[in-house]
Amino acid sequence: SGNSDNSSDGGDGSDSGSGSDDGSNSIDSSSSAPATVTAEGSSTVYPISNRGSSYWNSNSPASDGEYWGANDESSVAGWDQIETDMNIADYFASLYGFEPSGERSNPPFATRVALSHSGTGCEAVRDGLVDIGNSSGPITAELDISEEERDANYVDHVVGRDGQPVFVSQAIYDAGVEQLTGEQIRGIYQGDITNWSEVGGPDSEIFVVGRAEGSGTDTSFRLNMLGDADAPMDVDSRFGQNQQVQQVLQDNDNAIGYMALAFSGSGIQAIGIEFEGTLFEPDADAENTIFDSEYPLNRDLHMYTRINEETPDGTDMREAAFLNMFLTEFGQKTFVEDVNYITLPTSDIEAEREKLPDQA
Amino acid sequence: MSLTPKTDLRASIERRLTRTQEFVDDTDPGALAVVLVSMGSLLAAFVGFLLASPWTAVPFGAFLIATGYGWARHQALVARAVTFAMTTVTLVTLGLIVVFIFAESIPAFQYETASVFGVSVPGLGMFTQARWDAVSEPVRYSLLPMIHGTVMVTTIATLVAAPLGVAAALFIAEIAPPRVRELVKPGIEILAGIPSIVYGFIGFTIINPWAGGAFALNGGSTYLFVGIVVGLMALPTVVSVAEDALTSVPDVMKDGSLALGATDWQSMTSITLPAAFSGVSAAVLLGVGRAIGETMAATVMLAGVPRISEPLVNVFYGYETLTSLIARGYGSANGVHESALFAAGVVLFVTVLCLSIGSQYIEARMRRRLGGVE
Amino acid sequence: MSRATQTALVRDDRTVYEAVAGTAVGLSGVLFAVGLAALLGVVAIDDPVAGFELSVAFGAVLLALGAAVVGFGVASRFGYVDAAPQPSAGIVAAAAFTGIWFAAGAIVSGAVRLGAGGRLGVGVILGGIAFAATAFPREDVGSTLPAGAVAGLCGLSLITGVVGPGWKQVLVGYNATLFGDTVVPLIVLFASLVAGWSAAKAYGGFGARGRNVGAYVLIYLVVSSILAVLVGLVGFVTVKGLPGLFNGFGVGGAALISWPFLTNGAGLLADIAGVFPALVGTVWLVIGAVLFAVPTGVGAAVFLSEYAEQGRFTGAVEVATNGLWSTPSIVFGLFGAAFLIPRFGNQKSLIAGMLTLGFMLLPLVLITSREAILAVPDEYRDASAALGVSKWQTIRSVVLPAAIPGVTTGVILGVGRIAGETAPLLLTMGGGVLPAKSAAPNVLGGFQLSGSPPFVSNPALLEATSALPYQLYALITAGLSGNIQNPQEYAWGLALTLLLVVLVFYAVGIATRYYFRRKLHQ
Amino acid sequence: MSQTETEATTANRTDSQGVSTTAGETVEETRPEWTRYEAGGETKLAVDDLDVHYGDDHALKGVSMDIPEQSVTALIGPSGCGKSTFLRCLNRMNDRIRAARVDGTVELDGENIYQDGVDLVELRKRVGMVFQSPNPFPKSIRENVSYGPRKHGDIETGLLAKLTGRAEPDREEALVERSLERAALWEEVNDRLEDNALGLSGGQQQRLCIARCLAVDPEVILMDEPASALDPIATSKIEDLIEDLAQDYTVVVVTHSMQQAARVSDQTAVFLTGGELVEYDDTEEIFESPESQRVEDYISGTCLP
Amino acid sequence: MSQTETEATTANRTDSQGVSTTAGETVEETRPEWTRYEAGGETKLAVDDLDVHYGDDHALKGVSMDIPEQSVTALIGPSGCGKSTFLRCLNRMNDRIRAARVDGTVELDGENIYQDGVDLVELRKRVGMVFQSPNPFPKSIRENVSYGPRKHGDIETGLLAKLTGRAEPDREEALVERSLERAALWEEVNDRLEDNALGLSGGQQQRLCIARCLAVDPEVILMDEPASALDPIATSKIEDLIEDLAQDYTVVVVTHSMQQAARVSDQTAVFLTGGELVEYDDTEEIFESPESQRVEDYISGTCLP
Ligand SMILES: Nc1ncnc2c1ncn2[C@@H]1O[C@H](COP(=O)(O)OP(=O)(O)OP(=O)(O)O)[C@@H](O)[C@H]1O
Ligand SMILES: Nc1ncnc2c1ncn2[C@@H]1O[C@H](COP(=O)(O)OP(=O)(O)OP(=O)(O)O)[C@@H](O)[C@H]1O
Ligand SMILES: [Mg+2]
Ligand SMILES: [Mg+2]
Repeated sequence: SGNSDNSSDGGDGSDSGSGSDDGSNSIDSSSSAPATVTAEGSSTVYPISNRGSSYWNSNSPASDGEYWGANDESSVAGWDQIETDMNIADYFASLYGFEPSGERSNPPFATRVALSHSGTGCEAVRDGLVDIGNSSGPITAELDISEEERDANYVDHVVGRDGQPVFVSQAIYDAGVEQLTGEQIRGIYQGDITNWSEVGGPDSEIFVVGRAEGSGTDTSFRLNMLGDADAPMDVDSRFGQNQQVQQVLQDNDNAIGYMALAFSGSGIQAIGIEFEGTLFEPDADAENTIFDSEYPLNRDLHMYTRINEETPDGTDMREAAFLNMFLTEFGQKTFVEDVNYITLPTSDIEAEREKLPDQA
Repeated sequence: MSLTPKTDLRASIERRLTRTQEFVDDTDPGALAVVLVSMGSLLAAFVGFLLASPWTAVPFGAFLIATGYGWARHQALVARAVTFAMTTVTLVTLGLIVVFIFAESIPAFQYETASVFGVSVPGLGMFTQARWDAVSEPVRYSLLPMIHGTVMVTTIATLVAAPLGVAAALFIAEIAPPRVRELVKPGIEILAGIPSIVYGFIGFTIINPWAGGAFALNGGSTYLFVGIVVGLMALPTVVSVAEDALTSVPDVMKDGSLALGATDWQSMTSITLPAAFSGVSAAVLLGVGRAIGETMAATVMLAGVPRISEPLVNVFYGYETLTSLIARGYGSANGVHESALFAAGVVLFVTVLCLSIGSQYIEARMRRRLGGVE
Repeated sequence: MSRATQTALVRDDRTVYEAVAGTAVGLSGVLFAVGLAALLGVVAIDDPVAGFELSVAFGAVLLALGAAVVGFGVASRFGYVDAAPQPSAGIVAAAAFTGIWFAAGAIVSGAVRLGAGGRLGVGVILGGIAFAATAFPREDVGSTLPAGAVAGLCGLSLITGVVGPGWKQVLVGYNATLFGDTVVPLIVLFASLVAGWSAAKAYGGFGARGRNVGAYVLIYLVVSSILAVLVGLVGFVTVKGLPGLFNGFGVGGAALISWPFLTNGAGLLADIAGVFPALVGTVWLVIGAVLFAVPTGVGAAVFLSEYAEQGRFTGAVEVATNGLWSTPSIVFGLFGAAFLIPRFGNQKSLIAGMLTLGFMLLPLVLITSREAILAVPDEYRDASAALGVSKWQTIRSVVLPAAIPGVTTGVILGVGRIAGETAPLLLTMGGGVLPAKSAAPNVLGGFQLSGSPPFVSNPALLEATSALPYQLYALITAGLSGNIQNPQEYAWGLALTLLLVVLVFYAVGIATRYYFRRKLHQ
Repeated sequence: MSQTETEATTANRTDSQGVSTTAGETVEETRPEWTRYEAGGETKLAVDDLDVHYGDDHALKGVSMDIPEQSVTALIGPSGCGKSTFLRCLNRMNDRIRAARVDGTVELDGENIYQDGVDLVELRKRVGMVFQSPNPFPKSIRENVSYGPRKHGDIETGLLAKLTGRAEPDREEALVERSLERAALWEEVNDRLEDNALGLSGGQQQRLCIARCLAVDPEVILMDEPASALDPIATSKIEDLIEDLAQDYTVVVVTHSMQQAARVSDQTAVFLTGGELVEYDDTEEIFESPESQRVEDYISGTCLP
Repeated sequence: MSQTETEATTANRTDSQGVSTTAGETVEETRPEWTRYEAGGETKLAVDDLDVHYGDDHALKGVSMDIPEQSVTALIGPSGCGKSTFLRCLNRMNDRIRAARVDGTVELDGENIYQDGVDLVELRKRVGMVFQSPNPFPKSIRENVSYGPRKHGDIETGLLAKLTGRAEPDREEALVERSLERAALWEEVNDRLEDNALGLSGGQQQRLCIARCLAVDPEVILMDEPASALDPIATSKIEDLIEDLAQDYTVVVVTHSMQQAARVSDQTAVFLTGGELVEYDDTEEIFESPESQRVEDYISGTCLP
């Protein structure tokens, strides 16, 4: 791999990757080094955010070719639009006026992402505990605030989309259930349909899997699929996180479940869903796909920042430098598409970049 | 009749007062001052911490300094004061647990107020209907499904842990040859060390899928296997406490039986077990307490849906226990929902505390009874 | 006072009867073990054995065992052998067989589609017969006939294939199905237990001695099963975890030992993902909890056993500590979440985890220290007092040193227990799923002084931090969406690391206790 | 711990201080003939060359001795000389002590109880034992007495026996009465047979233990300092009882009191420190004209002149 | 438990069986003059009308007695008569027993040790005590001996003392040697002072306890059956030592052995059951011509004629 010359432990930034104290230790920054950017929240946004943070903290040089830049064998996606000889974090930080460090694993400032839930992330950014609140649902729903309040206090950075496909166990898929209508799914999740034979499958009970009550995914599924964020549901099992849902769908041969797109894997199959006559297929090459923004289960993945006295724009330079990384072709490809989420269309990227302060 | 205890009380208070007076008179005023400063600042630090004051560090620093100084100059008195403070910390901890989890659970209890005979009783609704739904209307926080789950898991766990545990305790205390005993005893103790999340990991990745297939279940979460796993976890507690009780039966009693030509088994069942009966039941109670409070295996193995299995004794489906409800829900819950989790904590805490006090009572009775033999 | 039965003082050397009975006991043991293996899927019940399916072979052996057991009883009844049966097998055996045969009756009649009433009726009839057969005849018949019949019935059902591979029974209403694959081993386990017990009684010549042997056989089976489970569990985790744990392990080279799994994080650039941050987190957790709980617990123990007058106060503290000891860990977690988190920056943090675990450790330390201090002989205290040494001096120089072994053992075992705790951390400490090496808390370097309250701060203590048990939980729930090559291997490696950390604490604790005990007794 | 000092005593002490202590002035050899004693009756227990080790500790050294039927044999000697060890060898209660190793033979009615295949239960039925401190079971007086016979199936009680009509309450009643009477306790407890035995006084408890032992109808009764925990009145009752029992049973009694040995026993065996049997003879002989100087010292030495 | 039986003994027993037991035939009154004894030397400890209750139990009844300086006073009497209780009153070790209540006065060099404000630490430094069974601390021999002086700050050791140059290893060395020599133990242990004291034999341990007591340099030494756990050789060493100590110290020793009392003590006090001091006189007087019949019975009665 790209860092074979490093001893295995030096590689992941043993010395100065992050930790609020590390900034002050780093060689060429003064004592007033920028603080670590912290983020927390939704497990759905976590893969994007965490991967971005890892890349940032690694501060790989442009000669790496695997994580950043290009070499003889490979170059990262979107590299042709960037073309710099700076390290990755150095480059994006310098766009907002930070001194590059020039060292691997030593970004101009560090980033850190914690995993919890959308609601927790929103609360944390509200209370000023973190810089960025990750949320898979709109903050208005999570914190129960009005849109005016939102606009007055938060800036909503959308970095990608989740298609939230519906999955079934491989055996069910093989038995012919390759698509369901919205009605049928609603029936299954509200306990009206309990046997696969009722929807053209084998004669076996349906094992209905949901996400934890109050999780962003659960809320948006109720909202988008069942019509109301408070819609009643009747499931056989609920799991706190996406991974468990995936595992259980694999372990059982009669299960149906929904989860973030990022968690598709072997042993489970995403199915097509027909809404009002339109069939959205999981296949990216199909006419209508679950990646389309028309797909009802499609939702934005947010990174909220807080407006306060110091940052009337809502986003300071550090946050902007970090967020901007996601809003490049490189970022969309590496942090969004590679973890199986839906990238933003170019126009949306432009709109999102507009929300950031001007580059230096 | 009511006079005697009162005078007793007054006398004891008076005695204590005079003793305090004497103590103050006898003690070096410097030492007394240091101790007063030290204890006062500790109290202030505690109050500051309770109020979440940023100034807490100041009295705490004062406490450290006063105590350090006192330790150098008046060690005996300071040591006494500090150890007393530490004793208080233990009591205060229990008190704080009670206060905080009760306080946090109040909104849920209020929300679930139900009336009986025209009197509205807060929290009654949690036990009189069976619906838990924190999202869709009507939002209800019944604890019954979780109590049912806890009872199921605990019952199965007890069925596993009690007979096996008592048998193993008998084996260790009475039957095993010394060599074997020296292997088995630490072995079973080590069993207590296996972290519950490791059990949970095995349960979730191995047992659940297997159970789903082996019994053609709709899913793989079962009270049966959660109960068995939890029973395994409670087993070492039962074994070690029961073994203590069995070995505390005086050898002369067992010898007496054997010398009459009774077999070992007869001596165990007719003499040792009856004599140690209280201790053994205390062991089982403690094991039950362990099982009730076991969290992680239940959390990762159960389905996480607050529902009562049908029929009630259906062990092939496992939905939710009090512990798993808290572990799973905490974080994504807020408002009354979060408060309801604390209410579940209150139910757990009170139940286990009762079991603990019960087993202590039983053990104390046994000690008294065996003590009477001598 | 004439002796009712005069038995020989010396039992003859092994008779044929005893030899056969002994063989039957052994056979039951083997059957039990193979049945267990079949239940765990080590062997399949349709595996061929000498041309038959395993389940048929099981049936044949069971049938033979049943016949043998009945034979033992009959042989004894008609006086062919030297045995000392009592007039009855006893109320316990009678109740047990009543229950067994009631259940058997209900199940069998259920299989032939009788209604609930019919099933109850058949059950009651069979149970009644079993009761009579056990209770009324002499012990040798009473404890063999019903047992032999159980084994025989089970054997027959297996031989004839009434129950066997491919058999299934839907449990109506329970939404579950029983399959031969699980039921056959269960039948074998059960029948071999019953037959083994009965044969053991016969081996012991019935009577008091026979009961002794019978009970011992059962207890030995139970204990060996427990040990088998223990060894199986630890062995299983070890086998699954070793590849992950030793991934990239090497001796020699730049560092003397390179053990990437333990020294790496799971960050982007790590060749081999490791658990370093969680390991460090666990270490700090333990240190924090010990720093809080040990002085407090030992101090309180000293006060309670040396200063306080034994009375209501000490009684209350005792009840409180025992209550705290058995309080579920998740309740401690709730408490930490409600009490500590708002006081430490309103977010999950290392120090909240430390203190929560400290609260859990406190009662354990207190209880063991108190025991250790009370175990210090009063002679030492008297001797010291008689030399004119003050109370505190005595405590410090005589009592505490003598109590140290007990305290140490208690602390180590307690630490083992909290090191594996997950539930409180879930609510109070959080942490990353796959933290990079840089996420390891730097507590020592983190202290900062400032001119404004609270004057001292340490960000490392105030951050969410990962620990081994929490990371394992997070892996189960949140998954392995990192750049980890072999996620399963990583997870099992983590489980093994956690298990080893905890077991090492336990082993050291137990060894310390043995060491001190031995030292004391020589 | 005082091993070395004790040895030193035996080896060096040449000059007695006028008051003779346990160890004699000069170490005498032990003559085999001193222990060869022909008792009147049949030999009930024949002990031959019995050695007992506790780990490395040699507690009994080659003891041989024949105990006659229907008589009282007293075992005396200083503390730690192995009296209890010897007694416990006679019904193999030493098997319960893990460190103990027994070599040699003990024959009960001509059958070696240390051979393979000995049924310990049967042995202990025939050789009963009463312990130093009374150890009744925490059950009623009646249950204490009927415990042995019940366990041996000699009398049946309980629900099942009642159901099958095999219960013999009368037989049990009779047995309990007979045993308690034999142990001189019936008078005192006949009105409270259902009371817990732990409520009895020490002396009554000890007699209850004897009754419990008698109920099993043993042939030999071993008693290890049966009166040491009792006050004088209770002691004298027990002593009377022992003399009485010798009419039917073979009684072996360990005692630390010379008077007791002198009063109740027919023959006396003297053990001395180190686990040797030094002298064994008619009780009168032993107390009046012991052969061995050490025994004489021991007997007189335990008292001020 | 045998309470009632014991009372019965005292009340009913009119006919002694030739062996007199603890309780005399008829209860005699106690005459005060029997205990009024004028010793030769100065009075070190003056006990006046001492009463001790354990809860409701009246363990010592109005005991008055003057203990002379630099002599050995023996306390004898049957078990439970209050000898230990009396002894523990002399350095207020009874304060450590919660149930105990002490009335009366004990004067040490004319100062009442039961008045308010008495410094117990100081008192116990001056009145040392040696217990029935040896109880060395589980520390090295040296540490055992220097324990008292160290705690009193008489010698300073330890890191801090070393750092500040106040450590006095030589003084400690000398003190340890002196104390051990005085206790007749130096010879035996001087080559292994750093060994754990628990590795010593019982007799050595007891002498170590005496040395530990001497190291504090008390004026009075109380000993409660100091040799009862020891074998004869060790006992005689301790006895020699006691006689020797009386040259410098005032020794009060409880013993259950008449011989011991006769051998080592200058004066003897006899307590009898019930907590009375019955007779107190020169040892020879007591053993040869006791005034009280009960004392005579007691002294001769503990033995077979
Ligand atoms: N369970 C045991 N383990 C090891 N050594 C033992 C054990 N029981 C006795 N001994 C040793 O065997 C020797 C004989 O002990 P035994 O109890 O037989 O003496 P005894 O004559 O009954 O003394 P006493 O009169 O004090 O009861 C002693 O040295 C004793 O220390
Ligand atoms: N700690 C105590 N609590 C209650 N009663 C006590 C206590 N110590 C002694 N006694 C009682 O006080 C009385 C005198 O006891 P003490 O120990 O002084 O007798 P003693 O003469 O030393 O006997 P021995 O020779 O057996 O040592 C006894 O009746 C005893 O039961
Ligand atoms: Mg003995
Ligand atoms: Mg005494």
